[in-house]
Order: sequence, then C-alpha cells, then structure tokens
Amino acid sequence: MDNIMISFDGVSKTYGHNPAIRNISFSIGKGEMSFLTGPSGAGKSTLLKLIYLAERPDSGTIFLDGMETEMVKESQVPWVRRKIGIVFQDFKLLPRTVFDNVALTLRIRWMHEDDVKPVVHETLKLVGLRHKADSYPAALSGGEQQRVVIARAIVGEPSVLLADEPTGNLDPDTAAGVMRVFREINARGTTILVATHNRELLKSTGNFIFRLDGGSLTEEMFQ
Amino acid sequence: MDNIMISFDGVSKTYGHNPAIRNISFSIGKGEMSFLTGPSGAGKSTLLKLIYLAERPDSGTIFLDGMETEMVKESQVPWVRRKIGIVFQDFKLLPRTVFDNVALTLRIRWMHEDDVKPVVHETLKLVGLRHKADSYPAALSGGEQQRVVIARAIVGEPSVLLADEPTGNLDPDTAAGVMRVFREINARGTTILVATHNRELLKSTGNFIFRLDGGSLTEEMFQ
Amino acid sequence: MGGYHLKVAVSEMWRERWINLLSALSIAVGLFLIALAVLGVYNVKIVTKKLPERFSITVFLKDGLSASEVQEINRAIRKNPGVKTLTYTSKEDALKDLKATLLDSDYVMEGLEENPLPASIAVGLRRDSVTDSSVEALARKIEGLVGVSEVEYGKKLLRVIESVRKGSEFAGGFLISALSAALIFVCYSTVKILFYRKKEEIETLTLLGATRWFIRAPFLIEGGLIGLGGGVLSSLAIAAFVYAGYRKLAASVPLMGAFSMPPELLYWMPLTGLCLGVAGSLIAIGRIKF
Amino acid sequence: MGGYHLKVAVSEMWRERWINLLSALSIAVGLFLIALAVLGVYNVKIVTKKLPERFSITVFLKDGLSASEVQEINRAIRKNPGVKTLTYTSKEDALKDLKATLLDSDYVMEGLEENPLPASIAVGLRRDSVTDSSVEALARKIEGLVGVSEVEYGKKLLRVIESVRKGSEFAGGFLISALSAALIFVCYSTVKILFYRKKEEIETLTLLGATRWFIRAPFLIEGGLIGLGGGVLSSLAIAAFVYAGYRKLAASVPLMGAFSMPPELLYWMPLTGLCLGVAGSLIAIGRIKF
Ligand SMILES: Nc1ncnc2c1ncn2[C@@H]1O[C@H](COP(=O)(O)OP(=O)(O)OP(=O)(O)O)[C@@H](O)[C@H]1O
Ligand SMILES: Nc1ncnc2c1ncn2[C@@H]1O[C@H](COP(=O)(O)OP(=O)(O)OP(=O)(O)O)[C@@H](O)[C@H]1O
Ligand SMILES: [Mg+2]
Ligand SMILES: [Mg+2]
Repeated sequence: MDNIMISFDGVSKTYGHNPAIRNISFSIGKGEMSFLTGPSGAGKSTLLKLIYLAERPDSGTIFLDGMETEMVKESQVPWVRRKIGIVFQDFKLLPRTVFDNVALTLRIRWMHEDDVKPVVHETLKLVGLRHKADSYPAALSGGEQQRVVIARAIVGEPSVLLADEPTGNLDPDTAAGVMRVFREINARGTTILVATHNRELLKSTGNFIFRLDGGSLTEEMFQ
Repeated sequence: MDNIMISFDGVSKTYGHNPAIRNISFSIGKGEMSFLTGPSGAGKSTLLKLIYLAERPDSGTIFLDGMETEMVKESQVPWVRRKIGIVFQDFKLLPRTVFDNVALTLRIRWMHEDDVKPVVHETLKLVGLRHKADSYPAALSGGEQQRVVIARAIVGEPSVLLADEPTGNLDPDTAAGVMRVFREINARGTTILVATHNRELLKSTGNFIFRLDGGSLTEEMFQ
Repeated sequence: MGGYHLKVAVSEMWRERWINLLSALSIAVGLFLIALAVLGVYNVKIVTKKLPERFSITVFLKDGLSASEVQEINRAIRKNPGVKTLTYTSKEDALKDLKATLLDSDYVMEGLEENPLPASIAVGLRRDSVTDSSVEALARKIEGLVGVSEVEYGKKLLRVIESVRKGSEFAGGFLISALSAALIFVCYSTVKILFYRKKEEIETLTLLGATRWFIRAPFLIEGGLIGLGGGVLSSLAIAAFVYAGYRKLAASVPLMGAFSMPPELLYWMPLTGLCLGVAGSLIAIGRIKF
Repeated sequence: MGGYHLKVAVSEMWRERWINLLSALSIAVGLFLIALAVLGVYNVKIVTKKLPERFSITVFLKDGLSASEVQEINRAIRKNPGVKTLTYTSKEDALKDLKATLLDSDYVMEGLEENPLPASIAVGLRRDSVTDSSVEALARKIEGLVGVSEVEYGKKLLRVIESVRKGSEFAGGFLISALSAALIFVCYSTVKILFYRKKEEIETLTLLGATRWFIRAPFLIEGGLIGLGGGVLSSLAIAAFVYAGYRKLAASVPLMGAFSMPPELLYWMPLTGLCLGVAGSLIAIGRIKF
C-alpha cells in the first residue's frame, strides 16, 4: 500500500436516480502518470471529484495517499486539498487578475507575499502567459484561460495533479507544450491523472489508460 | 456579391494595445461550410465576435448577407442576430433548465409556446440530450453542456451558424455526431463557420480552411 | 409582457429572494415611517380642530345698554361666518359667578354699593374657522361695534395651537418627501443591482437576438412586485401598530386618547409601493445601457 | 486577517458598490432614526426637568399663628430633601395681592372688617425630586404639620408632565429596540446576500484548500466597513439636521427652542454601526454552511 497514491475499491456514485460511477476499483501508484478516457457523460469528472472530496461515494472506499477519504474530518479537508492540484473542466477562475488567480493557491497556504511573486511569474512563463499577468480572465481567449487554470493547479507543487480535459481549448502545439510541463512535474514525483478525449495525448506512450463507459471501467491498458 | 454571405475587407481589431485581428480580408459564400484554425490567442473568437456584432472593427468593412455591419442601426441589431446561430466557446448557458435554455432562441422570436415544445425536443434528440431536458446546466457533464449550446444555436434554423470550438469537450464519436448534424444543416442551406483546433474535424474534406496566426490570415486552403 | 415574462420574473425573484426581501423590507420600513408621519399630521389636525371647540371670544359690554341694543350687538356678531354660539351674561349673573368663586369669602363684597362687573357675551366659534388670523380679524370687527367696551380672546393659546399645527405639517411634509426620495432610490438601486448581477445573462440574451423590452420586462415586473410587497408589509405593520401596539402606548400616555387612522391608508400604501417600485425600475432601466 | 484580506475585502466592496451603498444607506437611515429617537427622549427629559423649576407646593397656614410657630413649620418643611426655596406670604400681603389683582375694582373690599385670606408658604422644589409620587408624599407630610390648614399643588399638571416623559421614554425605547433589530437584520442579509452571490467563488476557494476563516475574513471586514460607513453617514445626517434643518423647524415651532444634542452622539453612531455590521456578519457567517 505504501507506494499507492490513489485507490478505488468498489466505488459507486449516483446523482438522484442517475448512476454516474458504478462499482469501480483501480489503483494508481505514487509518481505515476495515468489517463482517464471515455465518452461524454461517462463519469470522468465525477471520478475526479470523488478524489478531491467534492463528492462523496455512495458505497465503496477511496484511499488517497494511504488515508481513507471517508475518514477525513471536515476540518481536515482543506489540508488534504492543498496536496492536490486541480485543472477544472469548467475553469473556475475568479474575477481577479491572472496573477491573483494563480497566487491564490499560495496565499491560501499563507506563503509570504515576497515569495509569492517570483513563483507565480515563473509558473506563468511555463504556460506562456507571463505577459498576461495583469489581465482579467474575461479579457483572455479560451486557451489562455485554460492555461491560467493549469498554472494555478501546478504552482503549489502538489503531490497529486488532477487534470480534467486540460487541452480542450488548446491547439495541438500548445497542448503538446502543456504535456511537456506535466511530464516534467511528473518526473519530479507528482502523481498525475488526466481525464481527456484528446487521442493525441493518449498516443504518448508509457502510461496507464483507464477507459470509462456509462460509469463502469471497461478497459485498463498500458501503452 | 449576391452569393457571398460573410466578407471581410481589410479588417483590424485591437484590444487596448493588443492587436487581435490585423488587416484581414476573405469571403465565404452562401451555403458554404468553412473552418477557422490557428494557435491559442490567434484571434479566432474575435473574428467570430466581429461577425455577430459583439465587437466592432477598428478599421475595414465587414459584410453580412449583403449588409455592411457598421451601417446596422442599434435597434436593428437584434434582428440581424436572429439570423445567426452561435456556439459560444464559453457556453454562456443561463441558470435555467436545458429545455428553457434551448427554447430561449425561439421565445425571443415570440414563437407560440405550443410550437416551441416539439421543436426543442426534436433538437435535443439530435444532440442526444432528450433525457436531460429538465436538468440544470450545473448538473451536466462538460460535454453535455456543450451539446446544449449547440442545440440552442441550431434550434432556430439560422441562415448562418458560427461555432467556436464546438467539440472541445466532446469525445471523438460524439464530435463526429455533431459534425454530421452540422453537415445536415449545411445541406439545407445554412452557411457554417467553425473555429476549431480539432485536427480530425479539419481532415474531413471538401471545405475551406482559414488559418490565423497572431491576428493575420496566414493560410487559406481548400481540402 | 406575456405569461412568459411573468414566469421568468417570479422564478428570478425566488432565486434572488434574499436581496428582494431586503429591498421589500427597506421599502416597507420607509412606507411605514411615511404612514406614521401622515398619521401624525392627521391627528394633530384633528386635535387642534377639537381644541377650539372649547375656545371662545369674550365680548365685554358697556354699562347701561338697553335690551334692544344688546340684541343689536348679538345680531351683528352672529352675522359673521364661523360664529357658532352666543351666550349672554348680565352684570348680575357676573356678580353671582364671582361670589360663587369666592365661596365662604363672599362677605368680601358685602359692602358693595354698585356692581363693578360688566355684562358680557361669550362667542363660541366653529372649528374650521379657528385660525390665528381669522379669530384676530373677527375680534377686531366686534371691537368696532357700538356698545362693546372690550374683547378678550386666547391670543397666546391660539398662537401655540397654530404653531404646533404648522410645525407638524412642516416636519411631516419634510419627512414624507425625504422618505419618498429614499424609497425611489431603494427601488432604483435594487433594480440596478439586479441588472448588474445579471449583466452576463443580459449580455447572452442580447447576443441571442432579444430586444430591449424582452429583456427589460421581467425587471419592471420585479420592481413593481417588490414595491407592492413592501407596501403590503408596511400596511400590515401599520395595522398591527394601530390596533395592538398603540393601545399600550395610549395607556401610558393619556394625551393620545383621541388618536385615529383613516382606513384608506391601508390600501393606499400597497399602491404607493407599487408606483415607487415601477418608477425606480423605469429610472434604473432607462439609465443602464446594454 | 492580514493586509491581503483587507485588500480583497476593499476590492470586492468596490465591485459590489451598489449593493453596499444600498446597505450602508439602509443602516444610515436606521441609525439616523435611532439618533432622532434618542434626541427626542433626551430633550423631553430636559424640558420636563426644567418645567418643575417653576413648580411649587403652596402651604396655607391657620390663622393666629405666632412668628415662632411659623418658624417651626418653616424648619419642618425645609428638613425634607427636594425642598429648595421657602417663600412666606403673610395675611396682609395676600390681601394686598388680591387688591392689586382686582385693580380699579378694589372698592369691592372696602367694607371688609377682617382679612379673610390665609397666610401661606410657597415651597420651591429641586428639579430632580419632582415626580408624581414624591411630590404627593411631601404634600401629605406637610399637611400633617401642626398649624397647616391646607396644601395645594399642581397635581394635574404634574401628572401630565409625568405621562409625557413616560410616554416619550416608552415610544423611544420601542423605536430604538425595533430599529436595532432591523439594522442587525440589514447587516445580516447584506452579508448573506454577498455569500450567496459569491457562492461559486467560495466553492472554488474551498476546492483550492482555503480554510473557513480565510474565506470568512473578507466578509467580516466587509460587514464591519458597511456598518461603519452607515454610521458615518448617519452622523453626518444628524449633524446636518441639527445644525441646519433644525433651525428652520425651530423658527416655525417656538416650542422647540430648548432643543439640544449631546455631542457624544456623533462618534457613538459610527461605533454602533460598526458593531451592528460585525454582529450581522457573524450571524450570517455562522449560519451558512459551506
Ligand atoms: N451535480 C450533478 N447532478 C446530477 N447529475 C450529474 C451531476 N454531475 C454530473 N451528473 C451526471 O452524471 C453523469 C457523469 O457526469 P461527468 O461530469 O462525470 O461526465 P464526464 O465523463 O466528465 O463527461 P464529459 O466528458 O462530457 O465532461 C452525466 O450524465 C451527468 O449528467
Ligand atoms: N476583451 C478583451 N480585452 C482584451 N484583450 C482581449 C479580449 N478578448 C481577447 N483578447 C485578446 O485577444 C487575443 C485574441 O483572442 P481570441 O479570443 O480571439 O483568441 P482565439 O483565437 O479565440 O484563441 P483560443 O483558441 O485560445 O480561444 C488574445 O491574445 C486575447 O488575450
Ligand atoms: Mg467532464
Ligand atoms: Mg477562442
């Protein structure tokens, strides 16, 4: 168990009468990079939400870094989440500047303002948005917004990175750049799980690919 | 000019000091289906905004169905927009039910409620969301939301359909389904312009592809 | 503005029920205070009109007038509008009154050879004609009559009553106009806030080809309903205040026994609220560009 | 709650300036009315304390008392707390006064063999001891003294003054507590509305690992600042009302000449606003789960 970062054991989740996840079991080792795929509405985002405690499973158990998520006390949730970087499918950017959006991850951890600035600028450079630091999300293109979300997710050097369709608004070249960044972070030890439809991302070899369909795990392959 | 639906003539658009569109000229014939591509931040969304009058060009002229857009009176704008169906990159769904979101297009045109219902349900079936009619956007997956936006854009049988990254959240199969719908509509006479990064969409033959880079038209090809 | 717009307005109001409740309550408080001010002015008027009923002019007559001369004076006074009653007191009756007042000490006057007191006529006045200036004019006129030696009236009391009435009217008018302005502002900013909150939705609607009035209609309905709600709330509050809370107050302040309320107030307030709400919405709608 | 939170609070307040202005104005109006109520009670107290200065008990003495007996009575009355001045009027002075009152008619009394009027002592009272019951008790006590025939005091006037004072205190207290509750509600709903409006932002912050108080701090600051703003506005309004508008009112209502304001009010109001704002925010924060 020591080298397992995320593990699902017979997990189900139903919204009303609508089952989104059905009896799923799998595990992802520490420092691995895996992909999650499947048609629209298959339950990919729901699976990620279960990991970052935004949803609770109806049955089954989920382990995150050795902790059973159901056992985490309400007051402990923020500390668990600070270990996780999340690229939300719907961005969830706040109506503040790009800098402030990315800095938020660090300010939440009470990092000193003097240290925040260089780290944020460094990360923005990584996603090619150094020059947009003072813009507001409303004045960015779709792809630029998505890269801000990616910057916000990785700036805190999380031990787990969950990316939900992180390249949906990116052209192939920019998407490849983001994947390079992910691999770098992964090489430094971060466990990464990417939910995506992008076949070109899936073609990159050497990773586990989980395939969901109608809430069930239909395929698990190593490429 | 009679068979031209959209035409740009030396159009430029700058946000502050940031040029988004630089001296662009092209034209799209009535009933054609064209694609717009280019890296993140190239100006694709801005170009579409210029067509549906959400932005005004700094210089140059734009013709839409034979009218110069700069000549359109403020009070005439709603009637021009009713001819255009738009798939927004950022969805712009209202916090009402899926049915109400799609019906909005028709209600805005004062269509009788008795006629609204069958048309909306027919269109929802087309994008595979008949069963989600009573859901709220917040309770939909990313791909489902995107299909609601598509349904809202096509339900009014517009003469022009502008789709901004319409498949960014869709798996390849669902995306292919949407493209089939687009081709059907196109066959019935609707002029369609799709901004996309999706190479698989671009591979489908028989269409014009415009390529933007840094606000300039760098390539115009017929595949 | 069909059923569709009403449906949208109501469902939006429910979604935003907290801010709407706050606005309706602000309007209710304002209308309640306006109603209190109206009630205050109304009651001061009633009281100041009742007081002068007991108020009269006393006309002292010269000695040695014949009965017909007194009759003549009587007739001359009665001609004036505003005169209600005339009560004649002869010299003899005046002396009897004084003696009664002195009680046991009436031997004070035992040595009197002649009655020193004058005959008089008490002139009762009609309520509506009792104002500072009209009474003074009447007094002067009577003073000019043949056979009248002196006229006495409660000049000072009248002045005080007048100034209380004027003061309450002034303060009431001031309060009512200030509060009305405040209420229109509340409706205005409520609707303006709603506009700003729904800026994105409105933008989306315009991009879909909605006309201005299609977008504005729900806001007008909302503003009107909020105003109406505030009006109804304040009506209830006033009714509760008058029929319940007021009794406690009256019990500890005997002066307030005469307090009363025009029942029209209860349906005028919702109407006023509705108008204020629509007015505020119209201003807000007119001033916001989209 | 470092500078970062203050910065966020201020910039958020600016973004939401319309609703914040509305809330601050609601609070300002409420505090203004509270201040008016306080001023009303305060001034009624001052006036009712001034009135009794002219108020006294008249003690009528039996005939034929010796000078030392009168002295004795004087001393006995003076022993009572609340007694300020004693003025003795002899039988002869009383007669002179009556004659002066009758003026030309003083021949009425020419035949008098004996002076029928009693000697009297006017007892002036200290302001603070003049209440309905205390004056009545004092009057009874004096009535029991040897040589006193009768005691007279303005029972009815005193009752009226007392009831006005009690009434104003009751009404003021009622208004003040009702308005305070309304103000806490305004702050509460303002903050609650802010919460609801920022529901999505708050959700995002929690997903990023923010603790409760990290999220709550800006709301507390915002609530406090709104309350403070409302308090400052109402202070300005009261100052303007007292120093400018009040003069006009006083000119038309002579009764209000004695009106005055405790200057502490001007800094108590912002403080009260601040406290109400923080209280409302705390209630709103405590009740909302996230
Ligand atoms: N909050 C919710 N309430 C009710 N149903 C929900 C909710 N969230 C998701 N669902 C439903 O659960 C199913 C799975 O949703 P999920 O978002 O996990 O899909 P997904 O695999 O991420 O799809 P996509 O690729 O389109 O983003 C969908 O049918 C969706 O409608
Ligand atoms: N409202 C705005 N104010 C200022 N700058 C803007 C605004 N909207 C877009 N921009 C800038 O204009 C450029 C072009 O933006 P646009 O949205 O047209 O790009 P795009 O081609 O659609 O990119 P993407 O594929 O990422 O959606 C970008 O650099 C963007 O930051
Ligand atoms: Mg998803
Ligand atoms: Mg775009």
